[in-house]
Amino acid sequence: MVDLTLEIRKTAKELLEKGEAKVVLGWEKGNFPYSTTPVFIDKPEDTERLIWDEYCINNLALYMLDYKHLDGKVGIFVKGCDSRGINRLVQDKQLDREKVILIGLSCPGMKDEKKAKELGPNADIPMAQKCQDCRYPDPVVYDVFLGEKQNKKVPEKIDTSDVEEMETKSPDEKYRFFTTNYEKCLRCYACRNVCPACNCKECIFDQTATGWLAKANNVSNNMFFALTRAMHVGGRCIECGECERVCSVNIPIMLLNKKIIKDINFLFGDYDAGLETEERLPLGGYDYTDPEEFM
Amino acid sequence: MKYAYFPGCSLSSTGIEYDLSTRETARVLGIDLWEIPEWNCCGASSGHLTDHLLSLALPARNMAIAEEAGLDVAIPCAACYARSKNTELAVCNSAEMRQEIEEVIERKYEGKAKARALLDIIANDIQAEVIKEKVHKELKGIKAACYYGCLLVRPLAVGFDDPEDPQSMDNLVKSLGGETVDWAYKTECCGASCPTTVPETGKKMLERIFESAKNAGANCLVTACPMCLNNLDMRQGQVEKTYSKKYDMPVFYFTELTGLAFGVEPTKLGLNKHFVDAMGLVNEVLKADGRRETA
Amino acid sequence: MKRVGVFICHCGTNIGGVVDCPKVAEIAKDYPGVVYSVDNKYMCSEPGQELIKKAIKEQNLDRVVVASCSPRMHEPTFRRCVENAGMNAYFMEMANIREHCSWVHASEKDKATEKACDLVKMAVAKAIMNKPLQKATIPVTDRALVIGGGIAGIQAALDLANAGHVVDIVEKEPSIGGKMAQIDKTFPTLDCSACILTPKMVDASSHPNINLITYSEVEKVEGFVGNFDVTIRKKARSVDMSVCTGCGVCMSKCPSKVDSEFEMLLSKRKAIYTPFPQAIPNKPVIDRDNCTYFKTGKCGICQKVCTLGAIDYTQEDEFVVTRYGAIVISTGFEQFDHSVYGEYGYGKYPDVITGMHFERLINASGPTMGKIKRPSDGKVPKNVVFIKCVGSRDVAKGKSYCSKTCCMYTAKHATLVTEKIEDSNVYIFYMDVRTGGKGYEEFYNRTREKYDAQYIRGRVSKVFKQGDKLIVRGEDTLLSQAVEIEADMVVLATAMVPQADASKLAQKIGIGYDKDHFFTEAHPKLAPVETHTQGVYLAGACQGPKDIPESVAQASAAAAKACGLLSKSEMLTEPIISVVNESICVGCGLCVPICPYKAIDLKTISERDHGKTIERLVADVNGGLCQGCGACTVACRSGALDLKHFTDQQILAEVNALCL
Amino acid sequence: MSVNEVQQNKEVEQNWEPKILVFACTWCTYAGADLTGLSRLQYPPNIRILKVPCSGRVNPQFVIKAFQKGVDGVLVAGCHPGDCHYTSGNYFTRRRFLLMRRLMEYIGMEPQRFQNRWISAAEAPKFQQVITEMTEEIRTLGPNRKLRDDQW
Repeated sequence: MVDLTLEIRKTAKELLEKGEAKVVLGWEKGNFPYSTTPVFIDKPEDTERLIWDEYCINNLALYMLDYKHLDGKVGIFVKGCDSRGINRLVQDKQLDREKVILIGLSCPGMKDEKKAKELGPNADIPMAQKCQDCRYPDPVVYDVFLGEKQNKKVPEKIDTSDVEEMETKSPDEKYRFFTTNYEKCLRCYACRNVCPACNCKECIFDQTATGWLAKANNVSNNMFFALTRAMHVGGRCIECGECERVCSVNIPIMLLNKKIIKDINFLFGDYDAGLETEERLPLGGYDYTDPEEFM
Repeated sequence: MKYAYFPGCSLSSTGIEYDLSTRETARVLGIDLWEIPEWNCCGASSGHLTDHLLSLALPARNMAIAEEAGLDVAIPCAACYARSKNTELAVCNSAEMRQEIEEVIERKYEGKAKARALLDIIANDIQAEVIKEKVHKELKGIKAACYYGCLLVRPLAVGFDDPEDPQSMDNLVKSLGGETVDWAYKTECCGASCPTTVPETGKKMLERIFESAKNAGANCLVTACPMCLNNLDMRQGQVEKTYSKKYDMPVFYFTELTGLAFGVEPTKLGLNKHFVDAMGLVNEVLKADGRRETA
Repeated sequence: MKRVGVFICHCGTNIGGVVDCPKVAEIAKDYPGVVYSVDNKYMCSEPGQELIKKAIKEQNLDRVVVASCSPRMHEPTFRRCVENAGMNAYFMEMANIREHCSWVHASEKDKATEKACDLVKMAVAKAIMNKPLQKATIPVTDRALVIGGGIAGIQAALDLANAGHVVDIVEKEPSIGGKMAQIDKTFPTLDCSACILTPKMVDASSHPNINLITYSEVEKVEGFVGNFDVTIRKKARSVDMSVCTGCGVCMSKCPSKVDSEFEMLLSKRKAIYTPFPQAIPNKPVIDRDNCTYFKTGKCGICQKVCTLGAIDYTQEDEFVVTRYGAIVISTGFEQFDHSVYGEYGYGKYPDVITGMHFERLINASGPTMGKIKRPSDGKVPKNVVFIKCVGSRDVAKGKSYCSKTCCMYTAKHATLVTEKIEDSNVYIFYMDVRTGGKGYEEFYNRTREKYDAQYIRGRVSKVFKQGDKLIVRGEDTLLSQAVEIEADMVVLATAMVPQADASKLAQKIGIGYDKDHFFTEAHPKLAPVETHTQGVYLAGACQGPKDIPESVAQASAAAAKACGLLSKSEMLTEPIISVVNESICVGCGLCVPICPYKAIDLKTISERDHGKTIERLVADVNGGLCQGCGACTVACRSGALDLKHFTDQQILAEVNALCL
Repeated sequence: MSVNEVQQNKEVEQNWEPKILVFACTWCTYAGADLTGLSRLQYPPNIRILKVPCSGRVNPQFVIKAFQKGVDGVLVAGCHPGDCHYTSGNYFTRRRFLLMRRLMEYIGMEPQRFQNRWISAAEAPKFQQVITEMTEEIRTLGPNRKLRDDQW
């Protein structure tokens, strides 16, 4: 893995010193060798804390929501998936493209931190599943680019083998699989809080007076939460897999999101979220020639 | 091209010439006819007058044997074709009827083996060029009134040609070099059993057919149904006596004409077995300058 | 908690015969919020409504639930009723326990009663969540559009124009007049069709308030009642209407001849033509498909001979967008394509023709100058056979309905044949003779007795040629014997069907149509000329088979309805529209492209946020444009957009009530 | 909260009757249901019709909420594409519910329990047929336990 840490620090320092950016957003080492945490640097001397290693897996895009009304620019380091997250926020009018300086980094694929925790520091840690399937290692949008682009040979279509495998199961088996998983859900909403597609001002799950989602933490309401969020991010999910990564009870959330992506591709034509910011979202429009199954 | 062959009772008795000419025509055209072993009577009109299930089960057994051999069934006689087609449609359209029938005939019949009228196969499946190319002796002098009768093209689900103005037999005769006339009684009933049971009505119906064919300038009638041929051929003399008219119109099976045109020896086709002497017209055709001598 | 009054209607025995209304009223008492529950024989009657008003006052009710028939029928009635008692009209909710319950579960009384209770429970739950709504006002443009320039369109336009409103008539053909212009005489008075039509056409063309837009079609219709923005495609006529005086020199000189559609292809017209002599506007049109100039680039004679230089080959289709307050649709009918009836030999035998062909043959300005001649050899026919119900009343191959007018115009044809051809014989095969208008039965009797037309009750099985005669074989069911007639000419009375593109036009305007593509009226008995789309009215055969008197009556009715709308410069609109909760809206803008009426756009608002004044985008719904479909509310993930009277919470309340 | 009993008890409780919620758009399906009544075409009394202005108003979340509340089947019915009174409402319905049906089937909900059909105001016989068929299908499936919120 090319060591760009020095370059990152230099670039961040320049931005802050020249005052081009009020704050720079990157990664710094966490308490364990396999963990990194996002860091907000607003003083040039603190740029030393920035690092670039195989564990910079966090998607930084969503933190931009906190800076919506900052009068000044924000520098942010973006991998492939992060850049798609930025496009999503711009498309949803939650981020003004001019107020952010994107520093692109080609991503070699990050390690699986959970496996690292299990196998201990010196074992051979496998790459995270989502990075193995990654189709956009190079950022799709950036202002500055550090290092070279890999132009790696990437799979043409999203891998939905796990979804297809699940589809073959009987209704009761599928139901048991999802309810046993979502029975564990604590409704901590970490998955929602990290997701670049979930950028509402006040999420319906927080508006308890509406009667949509009851407070009770049982399977039925957890499933309501899971299915509703899956439909809400339908056509918006950039397959960054952060929801699954941050889930404290390891629920395979991407199985739901990938199912919807697979169906959107099948029903309305291939669509990758976050590649541009002008086109209409799949669920934001319709086509006369959509498949007809309700006659 | 291989078909299961269902001759039916008429073709083994009064309509023997239809069977002879069919086998000869098939031989020339390279159609392999595999006679259904121990085929049973299709029940014809007496079948469906007594009991609906009986009328469906009788042909079903023949169709089941054909289906086991994986063959569609070529059926010369219009009545047998109509009964078999009804069975096939009944089986395809309703699962309970199929189950009832299978119980009676103690065999499986899913409706995959299709009932095909022999005229449909020869006139429509086989291209006109193939027929023309096989013609050894053009039917010069034949001015045929093609008579389809009431069963072959009706009802719409069973018929394979336009119920009001069928053309398949006309086209076939034309490709054999003969001429056909446009007349109004193509699909009017020949009286079926009336000429025997209610002679004054039956004879009136026959007289109208002969009259119309005569007016249209035809010198012979061509049909694809043994019952029609019987009435038109056997009773022509009685009708002439009753209405003191002179028609002297030979009645052929269309397979006799194909056989003749393909150069098969007339007696092998049974052309000498007609009540109204057909040999006169046949010899006229043979004498006329044929197109080319082939083996 | 809101005080809810429940009123269960027996509707005579319609509901009471199946649903145990007193029991439902009893059970409804312990639904949450219900303080008063009673059943009554006829809720919608005067005493019934008095009962509601009295209860509102005495029990000081906040909400009213009426369990009776379909809200599509009496919602306005009960809304007015509660309004008169001082309650907001939208606090009234209905439960449909007739069409959706008693009428469809007649044999399962207790299950129907149980279902009625559930439906009442749902209505109560929703009523409790209902909010007070006031109708808003929107502007009404004082201009009407009439689509279709037949007798119905002309009559509607004249009535509207005489009431002082500006009217545009859009007509697909080069001239107005429609089917009536092709007809010779009209029943039952046998007065000449053109004589009663052309004066009206002239009135329409000379009326200051009426603009004729002929040889044009409606391309697109946007907007809504009072504000229809209609795009009209004015097809290129290749003739400058302002210059042309209609002298007709170009028509006489034009070399290429074409079968005239107006004359039912029985005679020819030129490539540059007016459909018929009395055409209005009496200015020709170039049929570009058959004009040699447009096909090969040669010719151009019409341009040379035109002294005024009115011919302009370079004309293009022109699109005009105008705003209208009301639309009257009078697109009329077409003849049923009866080629499915091979047995009648139509198309094979030239002497088998339809009623409209016959009209052109007997018409003085027709191809045979009014003499009835056989299209095949021009001879005058002696035996003429008429076959009725060709396509009508035939579920198997044709239309299931009766076309209403054929009995009368066939009787008229029979009379005219007997009048025009001495010692001619007329045979009419019929199933029934339907003479439902004024003077119709007497006309039919005269045809039979004075003009001794032979009415044979039975169907025709086959028509075939023998020599130069046509043998018509049928059955006389009264004598129960087969019948054979040697005819010289056979006339088929074909069914009336709507225009081929009727369903497309309906979709453009947003109105319903039935399985035969006739436009659907708001209510078959109580609102025959209105449609479910406010501001769109129907007149004439486009709504269903009818004859001239009925079409004219409907035209005036539609005009009256439109006048009612156009007489006011403003009108009240349904307050069921979307509304944005700006505190929740994040301004993502996904709802904007959803709205078919473009009623939503984003606006910037400024607000205090942590001590700073910031500006941000929020969605903004234009109440005038929004028609209340609610598609945007589902697209809004955070639920900032909600549809009044069908809010998320109201619907959720109904769902919850159904199951607890 | 222990894992609540998810295995469906196949033997049907004796007096269980399927309860089906139908979202019907006012202009077409609701009017079609009215016409079914007008023509006295009988059908099983298991459905409860909830009127919405347009099928485009039906939020997939209502469907999940209905199953939570113990409904045995949900039908979302509206105008045929092209006939919508609001021109495009049902096109959105089609997109949303093409996805939603597959998602519900994916998490184990039997497809017959959640159906979508276009039924116009003139198609009374079709309304009767769809309701009768759906009721029978759900009767054979038995009561719905899935997604059910057993708190109440």
